[in-house]
Amino acid sequence: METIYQLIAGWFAGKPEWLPLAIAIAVPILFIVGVYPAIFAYTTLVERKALGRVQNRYGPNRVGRWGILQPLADGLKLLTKEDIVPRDADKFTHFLAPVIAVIPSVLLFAIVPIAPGLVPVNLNIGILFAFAISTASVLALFMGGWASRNKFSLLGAMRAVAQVVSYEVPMVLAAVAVVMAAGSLSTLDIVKAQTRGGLEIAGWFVFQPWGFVGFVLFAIGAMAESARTPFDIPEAESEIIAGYHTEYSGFKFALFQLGEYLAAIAMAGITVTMFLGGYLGPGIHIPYIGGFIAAFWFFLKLGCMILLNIWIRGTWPRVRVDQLMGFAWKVLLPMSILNIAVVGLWHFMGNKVLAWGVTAAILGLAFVILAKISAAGNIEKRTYRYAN
Amino acid sequence: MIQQISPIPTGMIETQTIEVSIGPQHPSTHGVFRMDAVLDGETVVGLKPVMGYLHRNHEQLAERMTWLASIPYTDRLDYFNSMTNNWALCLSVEKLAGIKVPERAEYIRVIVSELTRILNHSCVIGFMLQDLGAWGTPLLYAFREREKILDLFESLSGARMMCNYMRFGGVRVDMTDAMVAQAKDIVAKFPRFLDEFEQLLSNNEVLLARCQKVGILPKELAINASISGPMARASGVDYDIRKVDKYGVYGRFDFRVPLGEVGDVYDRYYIRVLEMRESIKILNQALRDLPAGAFVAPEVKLRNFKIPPGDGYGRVEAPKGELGFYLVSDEGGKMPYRYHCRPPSFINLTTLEDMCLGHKVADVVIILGSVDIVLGEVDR
Amino acid sequence: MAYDEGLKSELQKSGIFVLPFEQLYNWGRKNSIWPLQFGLACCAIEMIASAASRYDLARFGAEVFRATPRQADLMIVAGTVTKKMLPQVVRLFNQMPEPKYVIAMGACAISGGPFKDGYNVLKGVDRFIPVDVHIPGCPPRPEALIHAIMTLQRKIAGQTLGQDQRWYEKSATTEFPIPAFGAHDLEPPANREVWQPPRNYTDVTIAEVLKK
Amino acid sequence: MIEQLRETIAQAVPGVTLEIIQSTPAAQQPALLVDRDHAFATAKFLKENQQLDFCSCVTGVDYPKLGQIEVVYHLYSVAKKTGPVVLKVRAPRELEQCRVPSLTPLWRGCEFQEREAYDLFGVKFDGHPDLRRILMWDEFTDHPMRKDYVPPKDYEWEPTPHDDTLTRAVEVAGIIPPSAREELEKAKKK
Repeated sequence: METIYQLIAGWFAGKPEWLPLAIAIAVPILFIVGVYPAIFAYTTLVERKALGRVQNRYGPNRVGRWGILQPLADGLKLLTKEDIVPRDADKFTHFLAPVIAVIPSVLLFAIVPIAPGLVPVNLNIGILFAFAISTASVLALFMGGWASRNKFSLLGAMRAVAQVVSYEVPMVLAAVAVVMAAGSLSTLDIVKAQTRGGLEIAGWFVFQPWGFVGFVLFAIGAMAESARTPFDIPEAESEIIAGYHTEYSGFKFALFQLGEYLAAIAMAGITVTMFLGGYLGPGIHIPYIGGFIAAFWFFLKLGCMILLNIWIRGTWPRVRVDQLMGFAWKVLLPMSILNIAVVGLWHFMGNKVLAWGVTAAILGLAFVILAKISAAGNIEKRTYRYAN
Repeated sequence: MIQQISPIPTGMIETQTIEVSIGPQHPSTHGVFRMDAVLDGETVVGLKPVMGYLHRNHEQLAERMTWLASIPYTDRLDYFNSMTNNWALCLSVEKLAGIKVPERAEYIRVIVSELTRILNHSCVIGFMLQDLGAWGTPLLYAFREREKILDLFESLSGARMMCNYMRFGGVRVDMTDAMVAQAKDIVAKFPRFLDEFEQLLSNNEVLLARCQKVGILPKELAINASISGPMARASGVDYDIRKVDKYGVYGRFDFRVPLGEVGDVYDRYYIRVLEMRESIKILNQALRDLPAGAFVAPEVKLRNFKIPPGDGYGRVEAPKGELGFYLVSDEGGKMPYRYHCRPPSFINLTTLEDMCLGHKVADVVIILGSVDIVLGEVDR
Repeated sequence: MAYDEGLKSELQKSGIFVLPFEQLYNWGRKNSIWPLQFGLACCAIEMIASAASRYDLARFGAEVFRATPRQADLMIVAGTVTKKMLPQVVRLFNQMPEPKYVIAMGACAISGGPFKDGYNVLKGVDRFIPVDVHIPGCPPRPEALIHAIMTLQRKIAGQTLGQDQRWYEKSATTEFPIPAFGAHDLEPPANREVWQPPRNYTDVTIAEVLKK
Repeated sequence: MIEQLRETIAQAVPGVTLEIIQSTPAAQQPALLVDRDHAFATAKFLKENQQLDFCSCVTGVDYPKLGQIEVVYHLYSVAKKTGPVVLKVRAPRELEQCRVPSLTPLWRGCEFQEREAYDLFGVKFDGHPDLRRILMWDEFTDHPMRKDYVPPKDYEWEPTPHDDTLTRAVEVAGIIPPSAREELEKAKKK
């Protein structure tokens, strides 16, 4: 916002003072409202096609070339569907829930930088803002599930609350490690802190032992937070029909989907920002076109994260409620706390090569121990005998 | 003092159970099956199976038509495995009428039945993983393999699913050399698919954590509740009708019967994988030894077919368990006086409640998936 | 809803594409038919097979099998409808949002099929709910189901806004009466508003045919 | 073989009436007909002393000519891998008296099958833990597998292009739609 303001303030020298400000505010808003929903629409298409490829089939390809108009057709149809509100539902809450589901997801994009200096709002508490906002989405899930007066919806709502609240903790702690290393809560500063090395790659936090652990923790947390497979238990289709949005039809259902996907995309964006160097990449310092190259790198990384999401969805079974909670509290939480301590160690060790080895050893050992403890009671190797 | 501040007595928090009707339209009830579940939070504290939503009066219809006319109806019992269903009825009728089946027909029957078993088991595993939430990938892989087997069935009988292939005293049409080559090709390629399938799934942590020690069925209960098929063998019951009765020519083949130890969902999953490998062994032997000769007993007159008065029970090892037919013939002998089908998946549901109690809702669907029911057979 | 075809092609030549709202609406509906994940019997397996790799229903944008009727457009009645199941089928149909379509897949759904003589088998689902496309076969091959979906798409493309559509008549209710379980049969045994027996249906008996 | 078994049971269960019913000549599955009062004791003896631990198949058969309904149990032994031993129990056809002892306490596998026999034949099993209808709905009052059951008249015969084939089928194979059966008989009488 500031960058745009500075850029265009000069052009409007003689005009009223509010005009450049208004434009500077309007452009990011239009960008967020225009570009990210388009990404959502095509994510659904890419997801359907990618799942198709995983399953040896084509996926949508009849509407336009390569099925490129499929999301439009879906959107049009969902817009014109009848809107059903169950007779016993709490009508106001039922109406409000999908709206609330979308708002936090959209707000999340406000702090995701896409090019040097180009972030919709450069908040100096950016990361804090993101977590504060993203937790609000659970409210929508619960409202939707509660207002529907459906037992499956209610079960889904309960699961959603339990899951999102639990995964918030390791996720925030994983982010704390990054904040400690970068020394700032601002997303732009976090990206800047990863600037090192020739091709702008070596400094990414994901290449540090603690950063890698943080990345994995954060990615898992983000997946759970946005209820994606294998953590899609709030809407587990094979168990509780469609979970909290069982009773939603037409555009309200589309809004729920929009909120879910936007949250997943925004979380992917934040993951990219915090661990994968944001917009950093070769060639971002070239004059004039550097900004575009940076945006390209950012969206490329974002796309990779989304594809990773889809890939996992196509291949992994779903975990169970108690296992999900156990995993959050027994594995992720200790790991994330240890990770914070390790970042401190990293910070105070002068020799970075030695520090690399030591921290990697500590984290690896901790992971092995935790995996043993958490899995020992359950998983066993079996051999089978044959009848004589 | 410690006594007073120790955990809140359960009476203080008032909890309520909720009653949820899972089905008849539910993605993981494999058709129109219903479970009336009582839930305490996520935990199942009561569960009653309710069936009959696909009760198509197969038995009564069969009592109104000739013996032969019932064969196409048996296809629609367990609509995955029309071949073994046909065989069960033909075997029972042959037992009652004392018909001897030619060698070649017996071998062809073994070949198509074992192919059916492979088809059924791979699809069942696919469905089970679908219930686990694997978004269709294993299921669609299984269906890809199924199509290859169905191609063979189609060239053999003219229909994909409802083959209507067997006749009293043999099979309807002969298996040509080209079809034998096709079957050999399927059998040769199948182990690779199975390896791929296992690589993807058998050691997946989520699958192991979800399936192990869930829905345990003890051996004694399994026998007492008349559980049969892979489900009983997963509980360690050494009972395979192919070995016990040695019907057809099963006595000549070298194959083993895998047995589970624990009797949980994972065992039921893995026993099926192992059984598929044994089926491939049987198929290899049967295709190698397939003799020449008649494919149907020439002395059997299918037109105006009659059975002397009396009753009898015949059974085969269908992929889902013991499939039997209890037939009563009366004075005329042209039509069955009483025609009863002993469906394995119906009886395997007896212990569903015992297996599900105390588990979570998410486990109920995979336990049901591991029982392997087909509603056409449960309700007939 | 008349529009000038000549004017439309005239404008198209100069690079302006005009589309009646009706066509856009129908285009959206027909290309995004989400079926209800609802299998009754044997035909359901072929329904799954048609979504699997060899036949791939997804090409038509119709692979999104929704488990909840609220989000589905199309009900594929795949298999025998028994009298015990029928109230649930009608209820599910009522729960779907308009516009909604029904495909009766297989002989059983059309007429009772081979099980027509049975005491618990409904002789055709069109006795209770309106059916858009019938597919014969026992079971129909997956190609037949794909053809039915294409037929449905053609049917949707030919519909006009505001006329003859159930969901545009404000007075008409879209709730179909759910039959009750009776002591011997369903009550009533058919929904006469949806289904009328064909002419001479009841007064011709098999005895008369035999006399000929 | 079956004679031997009959002797053993007769010694172990005093007062039991046992009758041997032959199957078809080829099937070689003779059955033991037990009187209702001693059926449970006999079954218990068979389970405990003969190791018949697997009750495979339970079903009813309606004999309007005898005025009786028969319940047939097929017992196998998993431990000894032998069988089947066929146990038959008969009860009068009248709904009030149509009662036999339930064997569910011995073999749980009978649970659903006895419910099915109750649903379709109207046999009441004394001692069954949960005797409800299983296949038909609860409000249903008939027992459709009985030979004298009349199905509801919702089968409306449609004229079809292949009426000739149908006519031939009726004449040759005797396959008649149930609702048309009465009409056909009337027509024949005329």
